[in-house]
Amino acid sequence: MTGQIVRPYGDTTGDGRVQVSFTLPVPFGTATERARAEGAALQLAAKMGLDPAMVVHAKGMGPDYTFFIVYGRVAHLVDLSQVTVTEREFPLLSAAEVNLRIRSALGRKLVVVGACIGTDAHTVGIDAILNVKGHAGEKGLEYYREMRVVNLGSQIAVPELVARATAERADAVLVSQVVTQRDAHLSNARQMAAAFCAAAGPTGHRPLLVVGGPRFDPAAAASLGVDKVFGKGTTPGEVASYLAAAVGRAGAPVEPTTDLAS
Amino acid sequence: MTGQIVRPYGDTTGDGRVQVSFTLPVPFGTATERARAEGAALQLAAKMGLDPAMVVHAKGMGPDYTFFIVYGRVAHLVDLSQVTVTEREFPLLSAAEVNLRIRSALGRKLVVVGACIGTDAHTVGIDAILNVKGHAGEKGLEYYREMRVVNLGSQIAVPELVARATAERADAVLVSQVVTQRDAHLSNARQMAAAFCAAAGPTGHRPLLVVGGPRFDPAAAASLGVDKVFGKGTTPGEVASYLAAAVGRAGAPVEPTTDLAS
Amino acid sequence: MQTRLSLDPALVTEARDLAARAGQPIVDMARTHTTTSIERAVLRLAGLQGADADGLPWANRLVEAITSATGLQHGVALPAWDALITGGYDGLGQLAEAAAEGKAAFRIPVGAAAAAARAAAREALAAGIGRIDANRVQRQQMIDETAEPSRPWIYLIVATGDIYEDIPQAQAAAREGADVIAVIRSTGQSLLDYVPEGATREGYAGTYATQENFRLMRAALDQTSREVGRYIRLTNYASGLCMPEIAALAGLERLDMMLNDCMYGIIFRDINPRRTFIDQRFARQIHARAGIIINTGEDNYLTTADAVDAAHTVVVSQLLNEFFGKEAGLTDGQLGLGHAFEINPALPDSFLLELAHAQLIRELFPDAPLKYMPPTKHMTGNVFAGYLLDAFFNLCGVMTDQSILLIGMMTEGIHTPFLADRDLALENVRYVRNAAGRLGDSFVPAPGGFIQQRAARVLGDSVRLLRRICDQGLLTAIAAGTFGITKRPADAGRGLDGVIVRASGYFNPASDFLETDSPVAAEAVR
Amino acid sequence: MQTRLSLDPALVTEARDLAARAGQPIVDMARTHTTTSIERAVLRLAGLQGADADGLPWANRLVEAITSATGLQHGVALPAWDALITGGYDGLGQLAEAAAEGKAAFRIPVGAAAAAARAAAREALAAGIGRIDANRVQRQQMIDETAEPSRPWIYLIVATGDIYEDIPQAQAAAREGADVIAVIRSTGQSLLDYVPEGATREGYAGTYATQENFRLMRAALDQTSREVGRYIRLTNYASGLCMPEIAALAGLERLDMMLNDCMYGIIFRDINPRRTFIDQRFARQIHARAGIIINTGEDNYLTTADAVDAAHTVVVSQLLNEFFGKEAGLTDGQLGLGHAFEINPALPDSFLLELAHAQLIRELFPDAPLKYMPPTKHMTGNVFAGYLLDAFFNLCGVMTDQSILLIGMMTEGIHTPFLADRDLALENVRYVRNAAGRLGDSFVPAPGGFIQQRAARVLGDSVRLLRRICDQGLLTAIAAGTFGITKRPADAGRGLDGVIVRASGYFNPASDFLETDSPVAAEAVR
Ligand code: B12
Ligand code: B12
Ligand SMILES: Cc1ncc(COP(=O)(O)O)c(C=O)c1O
Ligand SMILES: Cc1ncc(COP(=O)(O)O)c(C=O)c1O
Repeated sequence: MTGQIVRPYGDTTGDGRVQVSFTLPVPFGTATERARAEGAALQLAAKMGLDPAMVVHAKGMGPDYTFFIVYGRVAHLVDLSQVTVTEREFPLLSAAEVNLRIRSALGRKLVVVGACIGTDAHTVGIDAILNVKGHAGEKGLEYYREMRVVNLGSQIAVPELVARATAERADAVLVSQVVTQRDAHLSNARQMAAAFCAAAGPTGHRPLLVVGGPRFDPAAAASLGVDKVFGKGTTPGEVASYLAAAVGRAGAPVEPTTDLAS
Repeated sequence: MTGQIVRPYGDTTGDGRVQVSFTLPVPFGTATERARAEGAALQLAAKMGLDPAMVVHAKGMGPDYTFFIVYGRVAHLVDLSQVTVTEREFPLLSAAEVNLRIRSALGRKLVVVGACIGTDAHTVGIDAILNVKGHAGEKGLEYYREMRVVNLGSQIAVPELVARATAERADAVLVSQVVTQRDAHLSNARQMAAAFCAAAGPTGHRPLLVVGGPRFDPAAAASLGVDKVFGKGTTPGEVASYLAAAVGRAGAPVEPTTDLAS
Repeated sequence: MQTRLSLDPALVTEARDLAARAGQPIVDMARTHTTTSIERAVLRLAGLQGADADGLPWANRLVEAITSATGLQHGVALPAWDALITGGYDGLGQLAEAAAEGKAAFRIPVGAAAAAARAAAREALAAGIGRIDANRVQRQQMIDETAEPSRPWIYLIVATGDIYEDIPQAQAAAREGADVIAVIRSTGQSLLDYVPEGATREGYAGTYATQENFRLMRAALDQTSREVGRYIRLTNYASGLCMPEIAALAGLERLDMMLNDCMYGIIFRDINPRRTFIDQRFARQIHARAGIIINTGEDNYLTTADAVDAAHTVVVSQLLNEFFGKEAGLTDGQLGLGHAFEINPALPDSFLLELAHAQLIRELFPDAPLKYMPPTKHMTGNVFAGYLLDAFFNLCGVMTDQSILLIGMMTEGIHTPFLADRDLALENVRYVRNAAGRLGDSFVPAPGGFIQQRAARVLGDSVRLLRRICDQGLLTAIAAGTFGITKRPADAGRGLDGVIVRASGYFNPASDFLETDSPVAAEAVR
Repeated sequence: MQTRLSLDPALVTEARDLAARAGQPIVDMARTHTTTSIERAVLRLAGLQGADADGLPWANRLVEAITSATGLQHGVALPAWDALITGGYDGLGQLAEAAAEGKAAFRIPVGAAAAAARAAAREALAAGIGRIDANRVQRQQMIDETAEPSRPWIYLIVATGDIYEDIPQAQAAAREGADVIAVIRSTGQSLLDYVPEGATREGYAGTYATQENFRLMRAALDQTSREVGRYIRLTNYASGLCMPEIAALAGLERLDMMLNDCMYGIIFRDINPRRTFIDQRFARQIHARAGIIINTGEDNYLTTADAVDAAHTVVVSQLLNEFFGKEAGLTDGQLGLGHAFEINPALPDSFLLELAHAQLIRELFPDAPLKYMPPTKHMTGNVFAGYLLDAFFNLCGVMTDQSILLIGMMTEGIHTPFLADRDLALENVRYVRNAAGRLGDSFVPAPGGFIQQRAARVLGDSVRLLRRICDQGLLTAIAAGTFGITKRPADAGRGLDGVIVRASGYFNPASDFLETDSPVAAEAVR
């Protein structure tokens, strides 16, 4: 085993121990049902690669479901050399640097329009990025002298967002999505991207599209049709730096891009 | 999906949701390390069949390890028709029936020798089976008129156990193993079985060998070289019924067997 | 209830007086206005059900038609029943269909025609109110037949989006110990200006509140109540643009508790403040009649504001909710004032601070069935830490004699609850209640010590804030971001176009019954 | 420490007097006997290290040789140092090798030869005791250099079986907040009649206690102590057949606490009662000198007996441990009396019962650094339930001012701790300590209420049991299964053959130093 190949660690290097819990729609009443339920749990554990696997807890929940906790050893190897880390493709800048970069690239303020779209009313995340108060000790985008921030708030329908962004001549549109049940965040993001695409018309010119929320995969920008995705724990400084890099690279006006290595 | 094929259930039928936690020997310090660690966790989750998978919690533990909690969906199907339930291969009897069966089969008391072997000092489990006081509301084997129980207690070396079992003319030897680290319970059980085998000599006659403990797989008797394995939550009545069936079937003297369907 | 804080009674009295002063102008506004949803609720109470082919309810269609024909300033009842009588329609449904097709004629009747319309309307409404009264009686019968759960009631949420997944999950939860089931609503519903129809399976992070979903769930829980020998209460949300209608449906389908706050929609759904205040008064009158316990939403403030800094805003809002609630006819026993365990767990002495807050509210509202909400904001993906925090919430709840405990989920930071999350959550509260339920007997905060000091400080801050609100007016205070640090000007937000100043001849037969406590059903409010 | 129980002081005094009466015959026995392990400990304190090719320590070989040659009734020192002087060996190691080959001659010297042997032995022992004294000074220096952790100390177990896995796990735990690290021993070690040698990697469910393992771990923790700015204590087990030797090694390698009970080996390892009582007195004398805090093992009784039924047996055993400990020179500050949170969590009011027990013990032993053990018996495979129960243990610990909290693992019912289990366990206790550490200030059991009644009852039962023990004798009581419902007759169990009646000329230079508190090192016991 080289340093690049690792296994889960319980209390001894290489022991491969993992914990798993799940519910199966199987009854856990009679002795036979219990044996069958545990067997079913072990079958699933085996399919997940646990060998040996130990059902350490099983509990019937009502007549039809059973909850299991399983510990076991997986033989899977984790090859660290195969982990693709999407390195931040832009440098982290101070507020002064961000402002400077925007001014020299645009010669005017960068216009940012933010919103929670669809029926999502979770504004704490987008406010953390936009409001002066900020997040994790960093001031929000409103604090940046060279940005003009229009925070539309929550529950903004996509057509309304497109209209306002156009009216404000937005350089960047920042959209938050927190509710993820039934993948609402993904479909809303795609719908938003499509609407801006449609609104752009033949020139294809549209604002930079940025989405964020705690359950987004930052690597999903392309699949959502947006320029950049921010996940949990994002700080305003990161977003500002990204925007500065995006305008800095292309010069005004902002061109959508997904490759901003600088 | 028929009733025989099920998937894990989070909050919607068929959603396939499972929870997994594990530690990887990877650092979680710098931003790059964190991204790499989460990537490693997702790689493992993918190998376990989680797709999509979400790292909902990651925490560095010291400079070298990271703990992860992951939720995700597995596509694995659980085929209930493939679950092999080892049905109890003997009927559950009352104490009176057990006594009757022993008397008619042996015409004398059944001699049971019990012990915690090796360095294991966990006697609560074997005492629960043997002592009059019993377990889960059932009296222990000492309570059965037609059994003579010799409880050797804990930390009994295998040679000593063989010697005492021979001296007592044991019909059945009941061994408990609770400590499982480094599979101590398995190697001790095998060692015990081998010793009785060796002591049996050419006739091959040896007492019935029964092992028990919370982490044994009841299906493992053959692989351990014993006649019967009892797992967590065993009650004395089950053990007594098993013993009665074993002697009842073969008549005296007891013949080792692994097939007691009655 | 034990008193443990030695609160200054003069300050408590002053706080209540200030709340009444701050609230009175709002009550005056509510008495002189109506809304589209109030008028639709009148029609629903009179039995109008169903929707057009696009799913728009007949109640909406009829109110729209009357709005264009006569305006709503006299209420919907006068023109509607006048049209019914003069047009010879076979009931409100037929009238609504005709109106939707533009075939019905409406006017504001006068004289004998008006008297006839009023009488017919009263008769129709008496049937609806009668059904609410009958449900109230039936609830009591069910309780007598099964049993009243002991306090604190264990309150659990189901939120699959699909009523047919919700039902078995709710039943499972009840079997494992839940006393109250709340069916969370789909994210978008509060902004809909109509109530969807029928059984629904397509909500996001919650299930649509519809009359049929109410009925299905109540029936399922009646069955489970009998099975477990305990009356399982059903809760939904009288909130959003259709607050009065949902309140009416809740009364008609024997729901038992309703989330119903005087300001939640304003702050967290950007619904117009006037619209909300007017709607909530009517909704509460129905709840009062139906014997429904309302749950207020002060807990939510602590998800956007800090639970220590903003502790007094919770108290102020509760005093306002109490004032508005009582004015609308609710008894103390129906005031499920909300608060929450939301202090940052990393803060030193956070649990002591929580105890101080929870005990303060307990002592300020000794007879209210307080609803205590679990940690949400500081719940992360670490489900073990979450399970622990929920246990301390449960402990705080039992130590300070809270009445209704909403049970926290260890996966709060991740997803809407899985079946197993709920089961584990119930194991958690069962342990705490069983093992430490009587710890309160030994909970004696030191005189002048940390806990008493903190409670006194929050009460003092509350009085100071109330004084300020009295000076500037409640609507101004809301516009300034006093609650949940969210600014909501009086003339912004959704639904203002549905607010109508009542004309002098305004007639609302439902209100008449509700305001005067007329004897449609004789059963006394318990 | 607050008093909360209004215990009857006369009953408390009576309990202590009875414990002294019950213990005195045992002390008399210990003063008149020695054991093979005590004699080996003398050699180890004099610097004898190493083992033969089979791994049997030279200390064992030498004691065996002397036993066959002269018997041990005069102690090992007289014949050993006499042989050293007369045989011209270059130290004990050479002598042991010669003895093992049967080449050394031994006798009981008399007159001048005896005096010479005694003097030489004293000199050799002075060096060993001096090293213990120096370690004690060094411990204090380390504490001054880093810091004394605040109480309760967080005590964690590592148990991989491999010292090289144990070390990083211990360091990780310390970084996350552990104040005390205990390296659990391999299952078999207590039955070995010798102490293994060297660094070991092959233990089962624990790591062998060896001098080298002690040294490696103490060095690693010194490094971590400096890193975290807090002195991390190291604990091991002076228990089993080699109790006196392990105690000596602990003193020599600057361990800080030792599990050392007067009866644990008897009840849970089937070691002969006389052997254990004689060994423990010598071991405690060394601990006293070394400034080591002992941890007693009453918690274990509650794994075989019921925690409610047998609560008084814990108190009785603690009073006996206190008596024996003080007689051996330990101060109150070194008496880490053990008890545990083991009541069935399904029992109503189980947490209140736990509070009553924990508070009772706190008030009975106000100056002892009580060691409080987490739930083990009722921990199942449900790790969430386990995490919750551990939290309530932590809470009980802080509410009743326990001194040392052994941190429970959510996986207690499954396996020896994983790295992450320990980390999560530390998060648990950190939350409880930080959030509710001062809840004790508001913990005032009602006079005559449930908690006070329960405490009084347990104290009463303890006095009754002590009276019975005084009547029948402690050894008889043990034989009858009084502790841990396990019967251990005085003449059964392992190691009785290693018990020797002292002859009148018995000489033990270590005991001489220890009993008389001779001034090898002048530093005062703190
Ligand atoms: C606060 C809160 C609320 C508040 C919201 C108040 C407000 N004005 O925002 C209230 C109480 C109103 C509320 C209501 C509901 N909530 Co809510 N709520 C939460 C809670 C407790 C915290 C969310 C939060 O504020 N996090 C703090 C912020 C700072 O973090 P963040 O959002 O992740 O943002 C960061 C990053 O993600 C990123 N980011 C986020 N957005 C963006 C955008 C851009 C452009 C960028 C660059 C970055 C970025 O940067 C931020 C800073 O680092 C979570 C549970 C939890 N502990 O997470 C549930 C939760 C989000 N709510 C949930 C639900 C279901 C609801 C309801 C729908 C329930 C109902 N049916 O009634 C309602 C309705 C709301 C609606 N219509 O959307 C679910 C969502 C489940 C899911 N995964 O789908 C959660 C997870 C709770 C649960 N487990 O059920 N909620
Ligand atoms: C009680 C206990 C002790 C007591 C034992 C007292 C005694 N006289 O038995 C004391 C305190 C002495 C103790 C000590 C140690 N313990 Co211990 N102990 C436990 C504990 C808390 C409960 C075990 C128990 O009594 N269960 C109750 C009985 C009734 O259940 P059971 O054993 O499963 O038995 C049932 C079935 O399995 C079956 N069964 C069992 N045996 C047999 C035999 C037959 C023939 C049959 C038919 C059926 C049968 O029937 C029984 C009734 O249903 C567990 C943790 C836990 N919660 O499980 C740790 C645990 C077993 N101990 C453990 C360890 C490591 C130790 C030590 C080795 C630690 C150390 N290094 O010092 C020591 C040393 C003991 C030794 N040399 O073996 C580990 C084992 C880890 C592992 N999986 O390998 C555990 C799991 C704790 C942990 N997580 O670390 N322990
Ligand atoms: C008081 C109150 N009303 C209503 C709701 C539900 O919101 P909606 O009206 O969007 O369904 C909540 C959510 O928790 C609430 O606390
Ligand atoms: C007091 C006491 N001594 C010793 C031990 C350890 O046992 P052993 O001596 O077998 O290592 C324990 C185990 O928990 C204990 O509690």
